[in-house]
Amino acid sequence: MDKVCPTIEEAIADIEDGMAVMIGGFGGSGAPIELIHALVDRYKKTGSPGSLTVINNNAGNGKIGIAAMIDAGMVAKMVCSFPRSSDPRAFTDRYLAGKIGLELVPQGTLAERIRAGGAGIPAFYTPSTYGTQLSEGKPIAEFDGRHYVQERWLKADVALIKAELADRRGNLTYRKAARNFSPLMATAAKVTIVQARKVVEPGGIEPEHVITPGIFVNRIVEVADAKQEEALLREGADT
Amino acid sequence: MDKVCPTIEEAIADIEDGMAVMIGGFGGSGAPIELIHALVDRYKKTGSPGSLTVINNNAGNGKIGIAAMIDAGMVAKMVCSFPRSSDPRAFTDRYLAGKIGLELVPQGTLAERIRAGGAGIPAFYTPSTYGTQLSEGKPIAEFDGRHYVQERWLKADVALIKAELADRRGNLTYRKAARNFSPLMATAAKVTIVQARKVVEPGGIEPEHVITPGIFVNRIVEVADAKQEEALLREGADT
Amino acid sequence: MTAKLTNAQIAWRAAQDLPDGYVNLGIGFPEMIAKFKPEGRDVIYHTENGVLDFGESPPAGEEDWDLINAGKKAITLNPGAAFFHHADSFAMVRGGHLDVAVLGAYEVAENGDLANWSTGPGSVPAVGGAMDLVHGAKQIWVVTDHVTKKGEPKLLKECRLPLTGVGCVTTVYTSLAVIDIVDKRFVLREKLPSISLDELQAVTGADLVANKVGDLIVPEL
Amino acid sequence: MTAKLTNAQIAWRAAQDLPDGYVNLGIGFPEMIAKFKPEGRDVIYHTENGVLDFGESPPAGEEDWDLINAGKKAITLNPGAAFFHHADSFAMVRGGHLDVAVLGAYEVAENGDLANWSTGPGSVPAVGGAMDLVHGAKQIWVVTDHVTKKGEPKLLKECRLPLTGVGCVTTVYTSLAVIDIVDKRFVLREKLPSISLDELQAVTGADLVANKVGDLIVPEL
Repeated sequence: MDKVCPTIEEAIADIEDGMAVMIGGFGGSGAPIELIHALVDRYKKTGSPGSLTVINNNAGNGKIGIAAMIDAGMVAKMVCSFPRSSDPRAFTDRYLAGKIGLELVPQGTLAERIRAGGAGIPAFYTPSTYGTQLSEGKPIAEFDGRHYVQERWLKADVALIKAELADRRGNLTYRKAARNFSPLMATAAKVTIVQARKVVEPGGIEPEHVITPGIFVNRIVEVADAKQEEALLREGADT
Repeated sequence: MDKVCPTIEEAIADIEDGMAVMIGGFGGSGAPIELIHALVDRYKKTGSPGSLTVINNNAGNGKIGIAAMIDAGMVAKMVCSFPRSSDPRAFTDRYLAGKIGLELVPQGTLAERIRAGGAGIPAFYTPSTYGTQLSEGKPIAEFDGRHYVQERWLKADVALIKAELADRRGNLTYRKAARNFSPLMATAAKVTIVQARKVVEPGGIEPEHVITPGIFVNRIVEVADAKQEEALLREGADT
Repeated sequence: MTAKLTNAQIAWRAAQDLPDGYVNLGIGFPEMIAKFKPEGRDVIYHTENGVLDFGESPPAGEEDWDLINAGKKAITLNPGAAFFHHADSFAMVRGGHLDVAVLGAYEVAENGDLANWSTGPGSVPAVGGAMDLVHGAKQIWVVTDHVTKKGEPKLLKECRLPLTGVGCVTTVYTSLAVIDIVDKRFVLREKLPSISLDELQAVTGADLVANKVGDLIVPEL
Repeated sequence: MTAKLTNAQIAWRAAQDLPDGYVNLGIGFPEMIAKFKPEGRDVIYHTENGVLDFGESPPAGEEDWDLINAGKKAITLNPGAAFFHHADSFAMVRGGHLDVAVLGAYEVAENGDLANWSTGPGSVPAVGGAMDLVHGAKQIWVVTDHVTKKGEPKLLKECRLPLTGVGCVTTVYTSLAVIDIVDKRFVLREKLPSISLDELQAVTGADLVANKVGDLIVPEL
């Protein structure tokens, strides 16, 4: 069960029009820039995959990463908690023009819905959004005298995530706060595709230090010198 | 915020009659034997704490650990998934005589209910137990054409758990499969009391290797040469 | 009644169908399947108490009792093993990430219902992870003697004992046959050559669909 | 209108009330509170994106952009820091494990309702972690100017903007006063000595309960 893929292009080759794609990262921390840009390149060359639903905490910044996907016109809808950033134009312009959809989900609910998707929990109750616009139309229930909102699991066709180490069987570690949503997304997608700074042999990660067990991972590409989105932005990148 | 307690006796001093006590471990792996026996000793000396509800995967084995609590007569009810063991007499005899209560919860539901308790999720839906005796009286709902059972969170007054390393601020690691329920129970109890093989200074555990962040831990006692329940049983222990 | 397979032979037969993938072997009899995994099959074992990719039992005297499986037996780790807590472990189960889970059974009904946790009042009930496992894996296999110790059928039109799960079993490996459950019917895939279809039907509590039936052939074990 | 506190002074005042414990400082203005933590106060900061016990910003040029807070600013780690994923992070929030969360506000109502995420149609809404934070911490503080840029009250009988949370705010630190919310009333704890109670009431959109009112005194900052 060697999950290492020789090229990024091969790893993302079967992502199709209309799919739901979870993308790891919180702002630039943990954003799998190389996977994303391989997908953008494929779209620019072939016109596919388009009409994607992208699930991420944010909605892109500047002209790289998710913003590049939006700019390329391949994103039909964002599911996120915070579509603001230091340079949110790619999303904002399209959103205000009615050209891209938005499902706004509180950050903790977004995380929990993704976890529920991976854990086979179709719905759960949370206090978050009770009494606000964001709970309109959702079932409300009272437990122990307090009101809660029913939320549904969130799953995806594909997850694109960035890891620090990956062993060939898919066990992963993450670097610092770049962990964020990625371990959850890995569990909630039909196919989880990982770019790892370094691929090691099985046993190369201490069993007690594994954050994502290999059962949640389908494909791994080694990207030794991955770019960091925030660092790129600060260098003024506009690729 | 130094959470280290000088003695086990002090760490468990405020556990009261009638409390719900989560106890980490799966069989003997991860069972906090020294914490448990300090509690049994206190009960034998003072008659308190009695009438406890104990939450653990099992219901004791032989005459040590949870079995010793049951034998001492301080447990009113067990919440567990598997009250069988190689020597389950402490529980079985009392159960069949109607002298101890049992709430039987499937293992995955038990884990998820405890996690929900710690995560502020009052209820969730699971496919487990649908169509069985164990879902009788529970709300059923259909999602995407499949039936699910509503389960409630599970919380406790106290959690007693065993860790490998603890730093003074409460960050924990666990040894091998002794991890099991302990990280969940640490989140779901009002007071989490930990026996750790070794207490280290803050920074002594790599931030990426922390399994239980200190926010979930209240008190730590160092027990350098902790006993292993299964090993004790195989030596024929009956204390 | 003719010869029947031993438990080891039933386990051997089930092992031949193991896919490359993630498998949970229930405590007790199903654990025996690991011993007969065909050479080269890339099976990664999951155990409910939080270990993925564990290996064989250690030699007696070398057990580490913090390193056990759901049956509380000592195990070892393969390179690439991982530890995780119980909620993550059952996320793997309930979330559908396992390819196969294998369980024992008191009774299996032709619609796939399984009873394996309670023999009714008067005993201590114990459910463990079974009620989660039956809802998680892509395939749910049962290994069992074909009949009870008294010779009564264990494969029935409807279960009589309290259910573990509804419509969950996909294949039953018994001491006499291999039976798939398809569209709420027992579809006979293989039977011992030494037993006739009528004889097999006589010890089975629901109709067997027998269109293409192979020979159930296992080595001496 | 008399003098009012600067944002730094509001942050300083809030910081004096920090307990020994676990605190989440909302992105933007609330983050400033950390700078004014009193000596010896043992405060451990939580950030939604999965870090506990982080320290000050690194010097310019030494940022590691994988190590950021919820406001996407570079941070450093204190000894005893821990990383965790987003679901665990919000388990800390929603599960009631934080002692204090501090947020900014567009409006606060006397019953504790908070509006801080949307100015209504025509803009891009963004909610982040606020709707979870208001339900998790034992105390929810707000730091804010006492009035809008146009001089209108931000403390109201009822919020007009879309709510972030219902009945959640426990204390409001403003540019003019410290106000606790008790039994759905604004209870004035401190006000600037230079402003009269009538003047303060005039710029507050709901009745102030003023039984024991202290002086709000802060250093030059």
